[in-house]
Amino acid sequence: MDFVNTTIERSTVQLSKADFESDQMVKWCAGCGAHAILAAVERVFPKIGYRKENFCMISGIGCSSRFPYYVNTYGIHGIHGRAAAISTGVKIANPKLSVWMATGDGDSLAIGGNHFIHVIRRNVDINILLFNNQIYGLTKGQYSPTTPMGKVTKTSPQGTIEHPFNVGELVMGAQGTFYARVPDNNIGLMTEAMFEAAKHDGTSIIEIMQNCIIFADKAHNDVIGKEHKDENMLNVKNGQPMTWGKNNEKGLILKDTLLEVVEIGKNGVTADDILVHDAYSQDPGVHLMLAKLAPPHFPMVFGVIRSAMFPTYDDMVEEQIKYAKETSKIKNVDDLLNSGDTWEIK
Amino acid sequence: MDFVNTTIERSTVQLSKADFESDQMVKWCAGCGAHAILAAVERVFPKIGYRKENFCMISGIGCSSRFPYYVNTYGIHGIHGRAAAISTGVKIANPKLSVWMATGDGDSLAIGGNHFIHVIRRNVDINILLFNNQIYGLTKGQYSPTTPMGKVTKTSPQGTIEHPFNVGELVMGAQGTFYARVPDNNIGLMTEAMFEAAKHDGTSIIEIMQNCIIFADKAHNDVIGKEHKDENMLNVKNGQPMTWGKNNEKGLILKDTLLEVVEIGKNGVTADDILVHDAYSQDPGVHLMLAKLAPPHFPMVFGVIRSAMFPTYDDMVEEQIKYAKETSKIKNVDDLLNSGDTWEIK
Amino acid sequence: MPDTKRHIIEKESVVVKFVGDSGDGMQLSGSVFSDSAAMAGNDLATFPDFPAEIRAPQGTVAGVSGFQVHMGSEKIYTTGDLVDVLVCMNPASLKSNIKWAKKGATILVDTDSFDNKAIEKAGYKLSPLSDNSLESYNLIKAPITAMTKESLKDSGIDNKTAERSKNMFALGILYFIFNRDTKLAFTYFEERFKKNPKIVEINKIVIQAGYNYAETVEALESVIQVGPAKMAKGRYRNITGNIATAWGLLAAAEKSGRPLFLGSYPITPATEILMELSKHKSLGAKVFQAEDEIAGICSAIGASYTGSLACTTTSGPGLSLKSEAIGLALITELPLVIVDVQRGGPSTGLPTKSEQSDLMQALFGRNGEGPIIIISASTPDDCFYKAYMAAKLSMEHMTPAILLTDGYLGFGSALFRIPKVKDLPAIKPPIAEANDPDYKPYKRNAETLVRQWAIPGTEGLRHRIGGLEKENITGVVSMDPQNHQLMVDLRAAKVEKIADFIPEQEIDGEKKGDLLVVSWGGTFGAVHSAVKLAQDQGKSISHAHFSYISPLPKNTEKVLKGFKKIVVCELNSGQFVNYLRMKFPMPNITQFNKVQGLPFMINELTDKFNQILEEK
Amino acid sequence: MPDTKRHIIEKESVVVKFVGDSGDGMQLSGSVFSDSAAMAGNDLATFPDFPAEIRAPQGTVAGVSGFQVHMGSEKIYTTGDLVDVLVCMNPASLKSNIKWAKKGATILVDTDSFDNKAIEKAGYKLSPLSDNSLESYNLIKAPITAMTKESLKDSGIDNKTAERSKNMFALGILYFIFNRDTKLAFTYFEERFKKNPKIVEINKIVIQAGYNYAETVEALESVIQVGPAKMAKGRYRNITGNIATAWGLLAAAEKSGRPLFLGSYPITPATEILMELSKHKSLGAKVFQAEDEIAGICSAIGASYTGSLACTTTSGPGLSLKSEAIGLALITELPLVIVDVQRGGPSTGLPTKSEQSDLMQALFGRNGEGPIIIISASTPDDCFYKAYMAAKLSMEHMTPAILLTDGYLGFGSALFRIPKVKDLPAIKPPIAEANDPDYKPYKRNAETLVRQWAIPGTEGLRHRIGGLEKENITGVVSMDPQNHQLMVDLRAAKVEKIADFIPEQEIDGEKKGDLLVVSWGGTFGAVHSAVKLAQDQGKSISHAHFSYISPLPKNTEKVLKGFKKIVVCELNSGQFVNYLRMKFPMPNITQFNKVQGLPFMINELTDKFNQILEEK
Ligand SMILES: Cc1ncc(C[n+]2csc(CCOP(=O)(O)OP(=O)(O)O)c2C)c(N)n1
Ligand SMILES: Cc1ncc(C[n+]2csc(CCOP(=O)(O)OP(=O)(O)O)c2C)c(N)n1
Ligand code: SF4
Ligand code: SF4
Ligand SMILES: [Mg+2]
Ligand SMILES: [Mg+2]
Repeated sequence: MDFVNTTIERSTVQLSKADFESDQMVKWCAGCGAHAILAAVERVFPKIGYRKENFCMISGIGCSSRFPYYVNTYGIHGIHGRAAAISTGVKIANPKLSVWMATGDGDSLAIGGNHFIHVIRRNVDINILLFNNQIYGLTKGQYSPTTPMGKVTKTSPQGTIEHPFNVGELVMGAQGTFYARVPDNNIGLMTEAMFEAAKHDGTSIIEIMQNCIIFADKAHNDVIGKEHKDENMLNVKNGQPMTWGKNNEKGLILKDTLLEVVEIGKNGVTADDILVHDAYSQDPGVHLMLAKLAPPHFPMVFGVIRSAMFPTYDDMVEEQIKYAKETSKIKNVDDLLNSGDTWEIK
Repeated sequence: MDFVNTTIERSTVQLSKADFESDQMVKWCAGCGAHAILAAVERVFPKIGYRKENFCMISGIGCSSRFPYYVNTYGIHGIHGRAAAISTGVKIANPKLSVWMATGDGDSLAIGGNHFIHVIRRNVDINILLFNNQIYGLTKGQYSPTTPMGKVTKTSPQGTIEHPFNVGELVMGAQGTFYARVPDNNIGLMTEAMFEAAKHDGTSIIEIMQNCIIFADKAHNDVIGKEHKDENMLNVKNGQPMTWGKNNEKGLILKDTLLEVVEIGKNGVTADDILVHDAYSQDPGVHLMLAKLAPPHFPMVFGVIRSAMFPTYDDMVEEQIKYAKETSKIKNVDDLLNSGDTWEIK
Repeated sequence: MPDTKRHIIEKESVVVKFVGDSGDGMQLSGSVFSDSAAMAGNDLATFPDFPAEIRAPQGTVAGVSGFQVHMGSEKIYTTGDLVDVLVCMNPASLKSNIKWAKKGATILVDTDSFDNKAIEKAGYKLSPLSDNSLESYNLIKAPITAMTKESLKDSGIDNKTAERSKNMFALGILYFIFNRDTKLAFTYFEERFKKNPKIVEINKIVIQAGYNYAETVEALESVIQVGPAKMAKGRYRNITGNIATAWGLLAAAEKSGRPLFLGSYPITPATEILMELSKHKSLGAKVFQAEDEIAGICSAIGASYTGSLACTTTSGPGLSLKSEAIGLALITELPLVIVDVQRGGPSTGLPTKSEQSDLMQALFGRNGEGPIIIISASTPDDCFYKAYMAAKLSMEHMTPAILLTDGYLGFGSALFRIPKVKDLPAIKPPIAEANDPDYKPYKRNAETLVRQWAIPGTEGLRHRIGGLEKENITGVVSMDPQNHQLMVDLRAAKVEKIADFIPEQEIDGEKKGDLLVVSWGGTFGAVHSAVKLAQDQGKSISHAHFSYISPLPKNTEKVLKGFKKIVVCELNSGQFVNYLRMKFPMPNITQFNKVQGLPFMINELTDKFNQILEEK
Repeated sequence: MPDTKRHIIEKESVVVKFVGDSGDGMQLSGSVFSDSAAMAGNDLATFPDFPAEIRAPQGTVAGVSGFQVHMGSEKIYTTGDLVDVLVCMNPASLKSNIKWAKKGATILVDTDSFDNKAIEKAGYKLSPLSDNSLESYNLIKAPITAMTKESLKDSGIDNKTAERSKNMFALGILYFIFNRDTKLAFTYFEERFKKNPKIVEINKIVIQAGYNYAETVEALESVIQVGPAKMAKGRYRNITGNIATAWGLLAAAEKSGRPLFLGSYPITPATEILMELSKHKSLGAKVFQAEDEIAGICSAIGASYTGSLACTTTSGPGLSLKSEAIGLALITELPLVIVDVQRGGPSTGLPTKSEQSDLMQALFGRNGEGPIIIISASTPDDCFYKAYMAAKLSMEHMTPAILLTDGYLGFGSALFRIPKVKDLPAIKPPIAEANDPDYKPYKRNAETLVRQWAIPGTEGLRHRIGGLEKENITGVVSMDPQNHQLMVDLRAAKVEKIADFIPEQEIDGEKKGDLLVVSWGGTFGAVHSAVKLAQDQGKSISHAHFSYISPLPKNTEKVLKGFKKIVVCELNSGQFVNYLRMKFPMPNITQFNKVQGLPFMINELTDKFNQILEEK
């Protein structure tokens, strides 16, 4: 991976997985999708190339938010919903840290929704791993803002009556610059997206379709399950045509203003007709359309859906400070105390 | 206006502006755009046709949030940022009320951002008047989440470094069903949008480009000012082609995936080529594109941009209760207390 | 009743604890067992003991889950300090629970689970079953897993499923030990799994197999008999504090004619109240699972404005988040019930443990002068009555009420004598009449200082309220200095006057004496038992357990003045004691505190009482 | 110096108040006037008096804006109870301020503004200038608007602009009244408007015209002379409490070598601190205007973790919202300065008025047992030192500190003797060393119980902290009962030990006597003045003004024990008094309270003192 952020100091030695393993017992349920996410992170961090002391892992509260205890970095297990705000402070205060955030659909989209949309809007350079298991795991099974409508949970005995958020749409509605969606059962897709997020300057959201085996088992199975994935998963890659299916025979095209599914070889459709993914496009229009797609009529889109360049908040903070230091006559507190109207009494 | 909501009781007498005027002194600055919004509301409420006791006006804190004191309805001047949550409680508890909310860009997009996106997601049937003056007025001039980047304010002496929200995009990213944008200097557009909002079942957002004469004077002037409006304002109407200009000579078309400005009569463009506005479309794609448009290359779009049908949260609450009452054996608390395992001690 | 030749030991009360892996079904065994005890006429109290994680790694100490039952032929006040019978399904559960076993306690272990790997995972070097470390206990080693499988070999279910029934085998053994009819257990399954006869059948087979096994092993030289308790006549059920709280609110809604609205966000240990109320839409309860605690309370304020009995339920961190909005409810003088099921703090703290450390926050956790009603519940069943009273007082006196329970009460259960709604005290909120020409938002009842509740939709009462200071009577915004003083004083006086509507403080014991033990909330059972012990020993000691905290009962000072010494016992560092010192600055008030996420043990308390009584 | 034949009255101190419509420029007149007073050597204190609305309707009482200056040739402790000279630019301002004028006060009015419409708008039936209602005052009626226009008729500016200078005409009259050289005012404009000579010129013309007018009218029989005060040598400036707070934090950052981070959300009356710090990026201050108060404090916690001097500033409702996160900061044992500029509560309350009613919230407003540092500031200039000390103690003792100021201190100004940063006490945070093999997150200094600050990026110190209870020393998550007790006790003991690092409580007056007057925070000036009056009258009275509240100074009990009676004076319903009662339950502590959004008046206090001293 090519080194991205010149602010963050590189490691002089080659790091390995072991460098990031913590000595704490991992206490997630056996079969929880979180284990795979941890494995992906432990695989990605040594390869990013930063000094190991420059990683900082922040979380809120939830099963997912126990994450910092399980990776050996600097880190804070915060309070419920506030991980984005804590991360913002960490990154602004020390832009030389590579800041990662582990959070859940409750933590970031219920109680933490406001910090989530604001960190995105400001484009603070942090990488957010959003464990979307469509349930509140730690509190044992209440519906969350991503639970599909109609689902029976501990607090919706007759089925929920809430229209869920689509994380990708919310990210883009909040002026997001980076959004990827990955399944917890594909470590390759996960690590790829994490690398891309690390490279991206600005807030990166990686929505991980994570399985909660206890309270919302198989919630994502219709899409990412072995028996469904060929049919229902479209893995996009920048610069590549958007095709999927067992033999990559299906593709997306744009007809009028809407995306449409076609089959290559049928009705005269050729591979050249298929829409090519442009993750780096500034315009969120098509990215939003991609994020919205879902079975039965469409595949669900995975991979890096959006990765647009935009100045980061933390860089601009540094620039304003630099400019102020260069131009202001006030160089220290004594200067400040004595600035403006003062007089001597003798 | 045709009567919409059959839950809310109609007035048997014809109401007038006077029925909604409160006896409190209006304390906004002379020249503040809020005065015109009040005038529009006092014009709209009597025409909606509901009993005057069925209106309820909720607000948070800010100049805009003083609104409830100035209309004679039931109402709460709440706490900062929480108007949407209070309104949600009012509407769920009593769906027979017509619930309106007056709020500011700080109140609903800074501290209240989370309640704002959640009320929208749930589609609770309330009408939100969002006074967007791009500044915190009541606290005397700090930048807000809608202040354009680079603007010098009391807390951004070197200009802000924050990418602002676009209200329409945020609404749609949050699964919004109704979004209108209106200028504070056109009472006709304001009242029209308010009528449509009243008719819409679900959360209606009316973003009002409001002038704060003291702390952000003329913030919207480049678009809605007399000298600019012909050039820069596109007022959309459902079923009508999207044209504007002094002589309605400009129009929008869709080219590939992007909107484009054309001139009717030039390059063979005829009135028939112009895109017709479909506010009722379920798909938010084009609505989002319209919300994003802005000068210099595009006009800014006003009017009802989106008004899609979707079940409301409050209706579904009533349905579940009705179903439960019909099917449950537990009809009162005595039934409940004696349900399940109980035994007698004699 | 088993026909046994074994020696029967009569006991007044016994504590049984089931412990095993999170997946071992200990909560179910415990529930079936306590249900049978209740059916057999015992009084009882139960407490589940969850790990903080959902399913921490199998076989580790972190993953142990437990369920404790205290049953007796006398009135049961606590869930029991130490355990008489411990059922251990694996080494880790033995490791983490042996410290709770009384010397000589009966310990039943599934020997099949004690393989080397499991022993090591639990943190043992050697098997505790073979190193004589359990010599002082009555150890029953049973190959429970194997025998469970064996008993089901003809049932047609697979081995794995069969293995999962081992908790029922253990339960069967216990039915023998307690000389209890297994039919009581069968009834449990028959009633609950009507639609699934296979489940009923399997459980019956395994329970009976366990019972039969016990009947034939030698280890069991005696069986224990706990006779029925003398209890007031009536219909009974078992109830947890959280369910009782939910039901108390439903009862208050029905009685007052005000629809119930709950705006809440899940948080341990309060979530059950939200989950329970979600089930009762047939009673018209509107339950809004909000995006956070702030939206929970604010939606409730909106609902309260419309005339609902509005509630919000939470635990400590959530109460913190609600602080600002409580201020809005109190300045708008709207009713609102806030339930705080306290847990270990500060911050996230010990989320699954119990504590009484939110009292100061409840009293003072908001900006400005903001007195409101604070009530606490003493036992799981008392949660019903105190939730009811919180709702009644809040609505009748138009001010928010905080009900303090705790994780110990919320999760714990007790027997509940089912009341009739018609016998509950009337609730008469001060609803303003339509078109009342004299209606003013802050006009007050001269005696109670309570303003009226004018419900949106009502003709002729349109008005606005809000968080800015309001002029008394008219309710218009006012920054006038004298009016502010008046309103601050009125709000305080209104709450103080509620003392006229609550019971006087009772004293358990003599009204004068050497030592008054003061407690409040969920420590009732332990303190009561400890004081009773001391009283039985002839000590000059009395007990005042406070349920009403703000305002305090009118006779509080008189109660305190009757004693040479006062000790306030709390599961915090001393909050109620400091509140009493503020109100009654008397030098003879001492304190006894424990902040360990655990309830008081009776002997800790008696030791302390003796120490104070001996001091000169 | 004016060459005047009029009678000169020497005064030790004078209170002047400028009042007019929000648009009338009263804040500017007041600032110029106080600046000149300072230049002339007076000690002084000022206070602006804004309406709650930005610009309430012109001409109404709601729209009146004021600026009060108390200046003297003696030390000035308050901004003054009643006014000697009142400058009224319109009828509404006279209406709302006449109650603050001393009998016999000089009242200057712009007669041009007293037309019928304006008189009616102000709520007068008849013109107060012609109904003899002002007989007991020294009324100066001047056609200020007309003469302002007249004076500018040759300046080339339009009538409307000219009219807006009328405040400067009034100011000119005051310079004459106070026998002050108008050059002092000219300097003010010359320095500030270097780039706009036209503004300087116009203001000079009008001020001089006002001065000249005064010199020629008969109403002015005497002029007032306030001589220079005796003040300690040094360089001085005028400073408001909010600016002083901001600068104190900057000084602490520089001194400690820890970069300053502020995460804050605007709220009256604290916003100025945020605005001020936004200006000082040249000093490296990172200022994050957050989306709400919670993000403000949480970003600060993140910044603190990285090794910054992290701060958050707010007022009461914002402090409520920060409650939960304060718990996180205290359990993670991170430094954090929380500034609460108190205002009138509860809820939104009286947002532009001052009060001391957040003390209990600061002490107890969070779940669980969570003691932290609480410090208060006494005067606008003291805000500098107390902000500095809050930062110092918080960093050195690794626990959050709340600094309590209030709207009265924050907006008010006083003269500030400029210190040198090198003379400020050293700040030495306990930063952990790279690759320290013994580093453990919760290892503590044996004496202070303080853990180390291990800064991300440092080699060899990687660790995680968080809101769950942690095992002492190692910092791993722990639900162990004994450890929890230990940690609760350690966190409390750590804060208690800070008493070794703060000054002992001073007594102003004798150490023993009949009455000790206790106060804290922004009431210092009024209470000090009132006590001094009583002392001068020979009463046995002393004053203890508390700046350090948690922990209290070590000698507090001793201080209190020296007096027969104690009265605690506060602008709330009695919060510090109750805190003292908790700590020292003594029956002789009484209280004196006022909750009106206004400061104490000296005579209210002396009356109370006399009453207490006379009681048997
Ligand atoms: C202030 C506060 N409110 C509520 C809670 C209780 N709580 C802990 S985690 C959680 C939701 C977790 O859901 P999610 O973020 O999706 O995490 P998951 O467990 O599913 O990974 C809740 C409601 C809390 N700890 N703090
Ligand atoms: C909890 C809380 N935080 C902060 C404030 C201070 N405050 C009042 S209004 C406001 C912002 C107002 O901005 P906006 O909503 O845009 O309203 P406007 O005055 O511009 O109409 C702020 C920060 C408050 N009253 N309460
Ligand atoms: S409860 Fe669900 S999300 Fe939590 S650890 Fe278990 S499987 Fe994972
Ligand atoms: S400050 Fe701005 S928004 Fe507020 S009332 Fe004045 S003009 Fe309107
Ligand atoms: Mg989740
Ligand atoms: Mg605004």
